[in-house]
Amino acid sequence: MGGFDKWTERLTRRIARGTSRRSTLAWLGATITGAAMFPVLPVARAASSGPHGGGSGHAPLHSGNPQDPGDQTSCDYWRYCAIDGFLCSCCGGSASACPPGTEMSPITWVGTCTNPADGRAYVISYNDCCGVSSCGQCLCNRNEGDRPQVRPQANNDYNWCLGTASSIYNCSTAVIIGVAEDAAR
Amino acid sequence: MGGFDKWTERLTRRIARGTSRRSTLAWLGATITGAAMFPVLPVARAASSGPHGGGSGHAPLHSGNPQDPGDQTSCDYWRYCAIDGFLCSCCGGSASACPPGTEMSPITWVGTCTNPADGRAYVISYNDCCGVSSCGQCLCNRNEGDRPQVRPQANNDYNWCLGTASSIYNCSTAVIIGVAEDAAR
Amino acid sequence: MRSFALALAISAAGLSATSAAETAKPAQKGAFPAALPEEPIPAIAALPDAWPASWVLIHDFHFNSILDGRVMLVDTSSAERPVRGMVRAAQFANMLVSPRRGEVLTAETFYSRLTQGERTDVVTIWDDTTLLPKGEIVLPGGKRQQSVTYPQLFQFTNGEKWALIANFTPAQSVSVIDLDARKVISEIDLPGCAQIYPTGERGFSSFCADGSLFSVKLGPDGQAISSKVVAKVHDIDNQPMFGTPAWQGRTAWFVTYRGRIQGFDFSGDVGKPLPGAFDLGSAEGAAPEWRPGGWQVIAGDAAGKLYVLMSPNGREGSHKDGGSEVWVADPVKKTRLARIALRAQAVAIGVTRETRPQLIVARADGEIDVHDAASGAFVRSLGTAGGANPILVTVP
Amino acid sequence: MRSFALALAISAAGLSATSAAETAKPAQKGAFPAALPEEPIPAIAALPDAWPASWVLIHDFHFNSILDGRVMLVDTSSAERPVRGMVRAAQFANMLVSPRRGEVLTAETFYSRLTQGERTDVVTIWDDTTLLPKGEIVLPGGKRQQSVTYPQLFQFTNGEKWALIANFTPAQSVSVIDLDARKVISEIDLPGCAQIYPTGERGFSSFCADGSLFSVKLGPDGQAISSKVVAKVHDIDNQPMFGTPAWQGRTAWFVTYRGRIQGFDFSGDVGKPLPGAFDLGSAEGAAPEWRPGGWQVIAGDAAGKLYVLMSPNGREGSHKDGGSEVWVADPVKKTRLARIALRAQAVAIGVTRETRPQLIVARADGEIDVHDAASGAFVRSLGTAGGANPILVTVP
Repeated sequence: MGGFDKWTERLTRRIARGTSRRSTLAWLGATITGAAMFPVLPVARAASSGPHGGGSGHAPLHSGNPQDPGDQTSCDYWRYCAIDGFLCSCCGGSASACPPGTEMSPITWVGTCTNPADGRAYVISYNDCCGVSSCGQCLCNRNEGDRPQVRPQANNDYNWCLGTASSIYNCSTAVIIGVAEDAAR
Repeated sequence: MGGFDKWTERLTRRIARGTSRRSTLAWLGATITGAAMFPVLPVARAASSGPHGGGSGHAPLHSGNPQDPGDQTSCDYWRYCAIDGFLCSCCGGSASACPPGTEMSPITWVGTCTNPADGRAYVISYNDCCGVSSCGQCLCNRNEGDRPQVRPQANNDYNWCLGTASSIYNCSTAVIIGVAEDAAR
Repeated sequence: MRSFALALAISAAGLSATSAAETAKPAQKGAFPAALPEEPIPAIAALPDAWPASWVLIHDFHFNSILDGRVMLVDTSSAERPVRGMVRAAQFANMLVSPRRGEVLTAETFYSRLTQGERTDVVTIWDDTTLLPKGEIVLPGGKRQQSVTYPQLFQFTNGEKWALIANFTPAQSVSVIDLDARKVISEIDLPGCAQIYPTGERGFSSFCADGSLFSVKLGPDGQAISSKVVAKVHDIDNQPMFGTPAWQGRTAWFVTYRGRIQGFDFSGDVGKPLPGAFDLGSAEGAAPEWRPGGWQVIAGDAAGKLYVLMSPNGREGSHKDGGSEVWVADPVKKTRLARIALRAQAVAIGVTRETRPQLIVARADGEIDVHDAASGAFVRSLGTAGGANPILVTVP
Repeated sequence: MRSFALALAISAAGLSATSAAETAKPAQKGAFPAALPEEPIPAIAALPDAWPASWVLIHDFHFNSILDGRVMLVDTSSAERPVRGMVRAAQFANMLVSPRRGEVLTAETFYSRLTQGERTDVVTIWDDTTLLPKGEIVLPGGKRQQSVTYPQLFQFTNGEKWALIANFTPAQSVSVIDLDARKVISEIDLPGCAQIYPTGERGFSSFCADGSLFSVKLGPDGQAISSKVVAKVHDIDNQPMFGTPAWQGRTAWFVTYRGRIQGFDFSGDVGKPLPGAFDLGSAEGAAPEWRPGGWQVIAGDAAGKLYVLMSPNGREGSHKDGGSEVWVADPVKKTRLARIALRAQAVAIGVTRETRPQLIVARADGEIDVHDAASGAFVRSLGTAGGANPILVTVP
């Protein structure tokens, strides 16, 4: 088949080599550039509570810190700018912790969200919580910056319960892991 | 322990004998008297659609036979006087047949329902359909004649997917199996 | 894990994952000179060693996926954060909770292909501070009773060292499980009788189809060593009792479909009815009459008062339709003390053991309401903290 | 079984299970001298050997129990009886249907204890007239890609004798399955590329993170025998394409987040973009602009017209928010032909291959609407026939 690339040869070699845990990590190092990983759940059941879903009858849950404003059970909370799934704040966890009984996914996707109180852009890690069935509370889907699955690091439809004992998805957190250099983003 | 009955002795013998399929059937013959078997699912999610649940947005489904009147996707249909569960008419089956992919429970419970068109009281067999997960359409619960679980033959909270390959419950039918002698009941 | 996540973050769109201390602070950061601190990964919310008295377990039967039922751990004092965790309760499961053992137990059924394939029945033992499974006991024979969840299908006995579990094939029996040895130690055949009421130190009672109460005393090996029938304690036709009573110590208060209260004493080796059954009475506003209605219709508080979920539309067959009021009764004085109007039709009630007891109401629309048990006043909504189909409220 | 049920009935409350012919006919039986006939037990509804053109498959992702997803078989011509059956689609499943094979295939994942324990990935093969499983192929390694369901994660090739299934651990690869031999025959490593578009007689293409299209030709043993990269076919930053196209024969019509239509020809061994991408254009009523929105936003009819689900609230990040209109376009003339107003926000659309094509609309509230594709007129509601969370409409 003239006209086909050399990639086939490399591809065949790669298949022969197999895919070990080590090569998986190598792949991560090699291909995850340009952005970070987003995962899980799409298409909010938009129905009643605005375009992003959410809303469970809960009373608002505030951090109590004026520098971290907003209702953490609402899809509009600033940290959730790229979240996709059930909010752990409604499930027994918090904005930054998984509910008891779950395991936090070690592989994560991140987004950059601007805190309206201090104007800073924070790097938010959306770790999934795994091993318990769908929490069912506060479904939320925001897709700013989301891209098709051809760019997995920017697509939030993957189930990122991957490095965990079980791939069953319960809810998603939004953990502050740093401040973005370009605060205005 | 003076004062205890001889039943203990019989009980102990029975335990020693074990419970074979044969003894199960013997038990059925011996104890199911006075009424017939009802099963599955309670407490209709009464919410919106009247006291019995049901209502799915479906258009009415009529038999086309003036002697068998009413909407077979409504909890108010005459045959459903003692049904409890998802109506198979809404699930790919009919009032008297299971949906494709399911198995009809061989052990059944029956009720007696009066047909408003001909005034007859019919014996209705509420066979469950099994092996596929909850249908989710047209949940219906009517409890006329229902009694506590101490009388299993008159209690509709048991999952009667018992003689089937799988005990997973999908929906319930309402099959005419005869006419009751006392039509007025 | 942490460094891995940070590595991803650093590679992401040229972001630097600098800590708060290192961050430049442009003018617009105004009143907040320091950035919010980094938060640890992984992080799992912790539960207290002993659950507060405001916490209850609410069973979500999950009609639309019965095979994926759950028990919600709910802090009824918090409108902001009522859900504290979820425990799996698969396929017509039953649940037991023991603060003494520090455990939640679920009796469940699984298929190898979710809906088909090989069946496995197990009792799963969950640690009540981590909500992680710490063991399971396989129940052989595929005979575990599957019903819409009744508490009295799975009960403790022998000082919570054993559990009793109902079987139904439809032959009826009760399996005796040694929880510490992690095994089934005996099976008591029980033709014609149903539900399990722990009785005496080591035994149980069941109601039988002939209207009798049957009590079994178990030996140290789990085998029946004696039994006793008390005849005609239950008029199943005319005064059928809801199978789930309100427990006050070893006394179980049952209510009938028509609103009669009947106590049973299960403290000795033989269960026996208490004298002095009484009716909750009538009231205005009925069409045609007030009767109990719902799935869990009776609860008790620590002071001995009973609470009964009542519907004004009482008639034959209305007993699972839910109720719109809770009637409070004193089983000693045999009188009705109060009527509590609910905000919506409800299917299950429970009363906490707090200093000021709270009435927990699971509504038919799935919302959970909290009322002050003494005044009846509505206190707060817990939203859908009980899941899709809350049908039982368990006060540990 | 029949006689057993009758025996129960006969013993029930003194009823006699007399047949219609034997029944006494009191005066009140009036106009109906004969009773309704007895009905057979057991009875299972039958499906036709070939499904009518009005039947579609609607994937219910079932957010509240993702592990218990389903595919609903729906007769879109019947408002009275739209649901014709359910097929299990467990845990982020994918589904394939082949009228030629007479099969529905699901790629699923199971755990031995529902949410925990041993993981098993399988392709389950369902007979399309009985909806019963007739076989399964176990997929080793626990690597099946779990995503919110995209059709292009599970596809046929080699004349529907093989299936291709996406893996993601997050290492990406594609497993080649011989459906008749019931086994996995090869695995193609695919770093940096995603989704599967069947290409040529025996092969597939995937889009890659560098904007290229990568095509692989497979040999008779399922191994890659040649491949080809076509660079810069996809501007992921500025004109990202929804991963799910509308297929017309071997041509796939993609739409971008901003409403540009781009065709690809997958008929040969190498997939290639078609010249002449065009924009759907603008219209009044936008705030700020019309863009495609939803989960399955593009569909085609047999005449070659395209249908795109559009939202007036288009902006960065709005692409999964659903849409309120369907725009009809002619990809040959590269023009918009019509706008169809929907009755509610929708997330997925499909068009039947009936003589008079029908537009099937899965709404965000879970209701299914049917519109006449030619006129746009609303025809009927199918209620919740698509289950709790209908996100894909598949026209077999």
